[in-house]
Amino acid sequence: METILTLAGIFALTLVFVVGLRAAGWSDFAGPSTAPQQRPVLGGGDPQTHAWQRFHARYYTMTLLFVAFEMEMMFMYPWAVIYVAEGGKALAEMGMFLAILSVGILYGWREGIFKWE
Amino acid sequence: MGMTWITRLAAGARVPVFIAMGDGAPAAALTLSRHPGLSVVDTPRAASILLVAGQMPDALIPYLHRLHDQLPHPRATLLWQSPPIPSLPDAIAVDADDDIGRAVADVFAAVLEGKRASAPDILPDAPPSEWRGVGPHGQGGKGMMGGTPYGRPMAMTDDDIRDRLALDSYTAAFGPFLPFFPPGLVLTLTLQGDVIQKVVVTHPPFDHDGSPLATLLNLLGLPALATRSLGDRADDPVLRRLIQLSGARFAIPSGLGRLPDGSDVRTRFDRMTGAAPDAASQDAGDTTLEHLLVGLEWHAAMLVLCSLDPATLRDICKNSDTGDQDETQGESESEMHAGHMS
Amino acid sequence: MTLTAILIVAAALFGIGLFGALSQKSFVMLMMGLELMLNGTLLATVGFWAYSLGGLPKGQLLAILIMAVMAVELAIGFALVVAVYRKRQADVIESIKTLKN
Amino acid sequence: MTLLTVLGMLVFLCTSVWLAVALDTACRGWISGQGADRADGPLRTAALWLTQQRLTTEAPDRMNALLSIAGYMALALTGLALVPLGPDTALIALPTSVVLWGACEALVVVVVFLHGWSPNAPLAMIGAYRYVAIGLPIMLLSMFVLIAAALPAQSLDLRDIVTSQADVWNLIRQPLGLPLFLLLGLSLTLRGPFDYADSADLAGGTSVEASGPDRLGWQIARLAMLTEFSAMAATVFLGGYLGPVLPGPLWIALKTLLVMTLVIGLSHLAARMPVSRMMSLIWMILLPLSFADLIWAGLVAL
Amino acid sequence: MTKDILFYALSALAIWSGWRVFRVDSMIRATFALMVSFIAVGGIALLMSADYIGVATVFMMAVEMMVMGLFMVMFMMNPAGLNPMQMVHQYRFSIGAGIAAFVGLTVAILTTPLPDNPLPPGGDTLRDLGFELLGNSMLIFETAGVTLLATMVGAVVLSSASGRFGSAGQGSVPPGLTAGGPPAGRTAEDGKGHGGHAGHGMSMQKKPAMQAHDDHGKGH
Repeated sequence: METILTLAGIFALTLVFVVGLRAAGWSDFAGPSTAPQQRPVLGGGDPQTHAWQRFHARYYTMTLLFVAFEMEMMFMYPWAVIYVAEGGKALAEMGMFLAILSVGILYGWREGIFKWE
Repeated sequence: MGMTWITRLAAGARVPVFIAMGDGAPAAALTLSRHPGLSVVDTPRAASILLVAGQMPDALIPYLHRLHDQLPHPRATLLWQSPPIPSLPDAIAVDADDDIGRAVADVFAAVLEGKRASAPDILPDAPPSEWRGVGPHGQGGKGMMGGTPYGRPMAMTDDDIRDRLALDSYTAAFGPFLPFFPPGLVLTLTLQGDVIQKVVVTHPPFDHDGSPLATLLNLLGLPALATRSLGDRADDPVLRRLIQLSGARFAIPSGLGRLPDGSDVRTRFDRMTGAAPDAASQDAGDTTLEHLLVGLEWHAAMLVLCSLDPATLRDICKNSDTGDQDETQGESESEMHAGHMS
Repeated sequence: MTLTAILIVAAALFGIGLFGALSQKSFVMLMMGLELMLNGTLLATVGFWAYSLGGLPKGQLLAILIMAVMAVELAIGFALVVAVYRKRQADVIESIKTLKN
Repeated sequence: MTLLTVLGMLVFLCTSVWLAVALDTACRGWISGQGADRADGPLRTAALWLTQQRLTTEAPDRMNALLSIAGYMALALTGLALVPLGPDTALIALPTSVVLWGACEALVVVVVFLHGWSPNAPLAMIGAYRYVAIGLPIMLLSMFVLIAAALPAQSLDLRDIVTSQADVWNLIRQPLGLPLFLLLGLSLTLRGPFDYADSADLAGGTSVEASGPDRLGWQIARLAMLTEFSAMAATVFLGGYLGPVLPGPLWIALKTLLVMTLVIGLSHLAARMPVSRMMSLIWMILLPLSFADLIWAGLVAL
Repeated sequence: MTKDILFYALSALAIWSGWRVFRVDSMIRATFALMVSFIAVGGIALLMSADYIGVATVFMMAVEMMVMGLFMVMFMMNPAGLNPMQMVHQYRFSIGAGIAAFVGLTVAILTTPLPDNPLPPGGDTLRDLGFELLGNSMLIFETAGVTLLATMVGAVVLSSASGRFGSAGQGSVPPGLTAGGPPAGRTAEDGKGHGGHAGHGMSMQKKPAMQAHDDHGKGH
């Protein structure tokens, strides 16, 4: 409970701080941006379309692999706590688990998913 | 308006300067980042002073206007060794032999204290195209992708040369005032994600040497070494050692940007740092920018662009598609552009 | 804060998720609905674990498995979306129905 | 007591943000042979940003622009609140604080992405997407390294991890740990060879469009994150508040500054490679290294 | 008391942000609204002293929603919601189903006697979970590993551009709008013919597909 209150407090504090930076009125020029000021920075060039688009993230396959691989963390945290108590058995178990998942990474690498598609 | 404590404090800051390189810019413009009172910034959004160094050809004046308006207020423009530009009546002229640091600091203080009005916009305050129109929300067209919401159309799908997943493409003129672009060069690039799909040379680079090693080091994320490389010590052993240590050579993929003479970005980088003997001159052959850049990811493409020596780059640009060589494409390109702007 | 209140919140999340999953035409939005339904399930599981199973470790394991299901659903779902888009250049559900030809 | 701790931490945060800028400019000045800035330089630049106009772009996502800056800062503060200052003094005392810090790391990727997404500008977008490509896989390294640190402590509580280092620091126990962890730090704080979000080849990347107060907020958040990361590294690898003679909080402050200097120096001296190359490097070389680190730590702990 | 207030606040946040997922135009906002919903649920779990599950939910979901955001932006038209979005079908039916599910579940909850066996205070739930994983539920644990491996392989096979069966590009020719007609959505080449109206030509090309969406959208 204290954790949640602290976290909420921290977020509120930073939000107030950033809004305060913007609204403190220290600038004599705090007006809204004009249309030419709003143009995106391209070194003087002008774009034909909005930048928001169906953006081709070249590493999309990697992210899918990552989501599956990262799930293993959920099992690893509780494992870490009892590792010393369980000893060698725990090491073997987790070694096997990681070995299984590493096969997935190797497969992905062989298929070339860590390159820009 | 006036001097509050905060403006007084701000007036003592390093002056953030954005440099717009023109033709025949003074050699000192390249080493300005070594000036103790100035900080040369990457983006106009962070600058207070726009420094136009050298003469600006007419073709680049519209680009200069757009750049000028992108600076936040308070702002001012200095013309350094440049003939007056009629559309910039407020700009302050600085001669070749004046102390540029002094001149910039004076203008900066004057603007900040309110003694000098912040430079007004040049371009009219209107969205890039009319957009109150047909749609129920005034987006100017029917459907989800139609019209010109907020004054610009939305990107449309295009074929992808790399993995054939046809997503949206983004076309824009990049440069000439990007800090890592060779001075004067404007490229109309079509990007899909961060991969370049199409290159058109809209304006060739100036006949101007630039500082390719510093730019390359900056691109490799080594700004401090870049500044050091601009120093007056011709053969700096510490610099060479630090570059070696940084793994810059390893950071450049081998075989990137290969020219007919067999040199790639890595060997050209070696020549610049003095790790390899200087070749007499690069031979561009009939290489085009299309050959060099298309299919590359942004960072790699910029490394290729900045590794070329200026004369070679100009040759390559002459070989390349300049927008009007290919009649139909150039036309549709520019008309499409005009269509959106009108 | 009682088990009943927690379960009602979980039911609300499930209901919204069901609405989303049924109403959205886009495959990716449909997956959001599914995730929201699983979110409700997750909440209910943790609620049961804390209030009526006396902290049985299997309850926590079930919660982890729900998250694993989400991860698998997400990875395979999006891989399918990519595959379908390559074929059809569309991501709406109707286009999957005609994938056969 | 809690109030005192909070005030003390805020004072420390302000000081170390200042020191970070000073160290950064000094380092840059030293390497570039240009000389250092004046001591009040950072404050004056901050004042300048406050007096500048805050620009927005065409149709920006205003809500996310605000939330990304505040969120990045909040994550830094959260991490700092997790750091134990004494045997029983941590602002957030949670038995799973290592996992909570992992959540902060994951959310950093989200807020940096949002920072690049919200201005609706091409260079910022490329920066945002690049950061995701690196920020996601590099998180795995830190997870393995932190789990390896949790093994001898038999707990996911940072307080227990500190006490488990009474005899020997984790720096010695898992020699690969700190180097791998520092790489993550460079990525979290958007620095040096891992500066894929705000890099120079995008004219500033995600912050290319930030001006005035927003630029100030983002820079403060980055430096706060640097402080937070250094404090975390000091806690996990350098024994945290443990140390002779001096009081605990002073030890952690000193160790934090030490790690900070290391991170800043590293960021100026290592080159950045194209993002796809780095992605392969993380998955194929650094990740197996972190496996090796975990196995090493596991064998030592038995 | 504080705990109750926190619980209701977090519940309201979870439900509200869950609802926003389907009401906002921007895909990025929708994705991260869903993330907020997950974080709120994680917070509630933390209130119930599920220290591990609560925090781990935030951790996992932040990552998953980031990935989801990438794909949302990749594959949705108008990903930022610059034009208003409505891509729904069977709208009324879905609302009905959602409400019915909620009411049905609520009635079931209210009428069923729930066993009351609260978590014993002071237990180390994380250790319990660890022993469970390496003890009774070891099979589940290893099965999960194999399932995740299968997921990884499946995801790579389905989405990778260059598979063992040749380039996926061969399959990327879009279908015709009419049987045997020219491919749809190929705008780059087609657009040229329209000269000055190339920009609008593109939207014209897209129209048939969009019209279909609009027709369905009117149902709402």
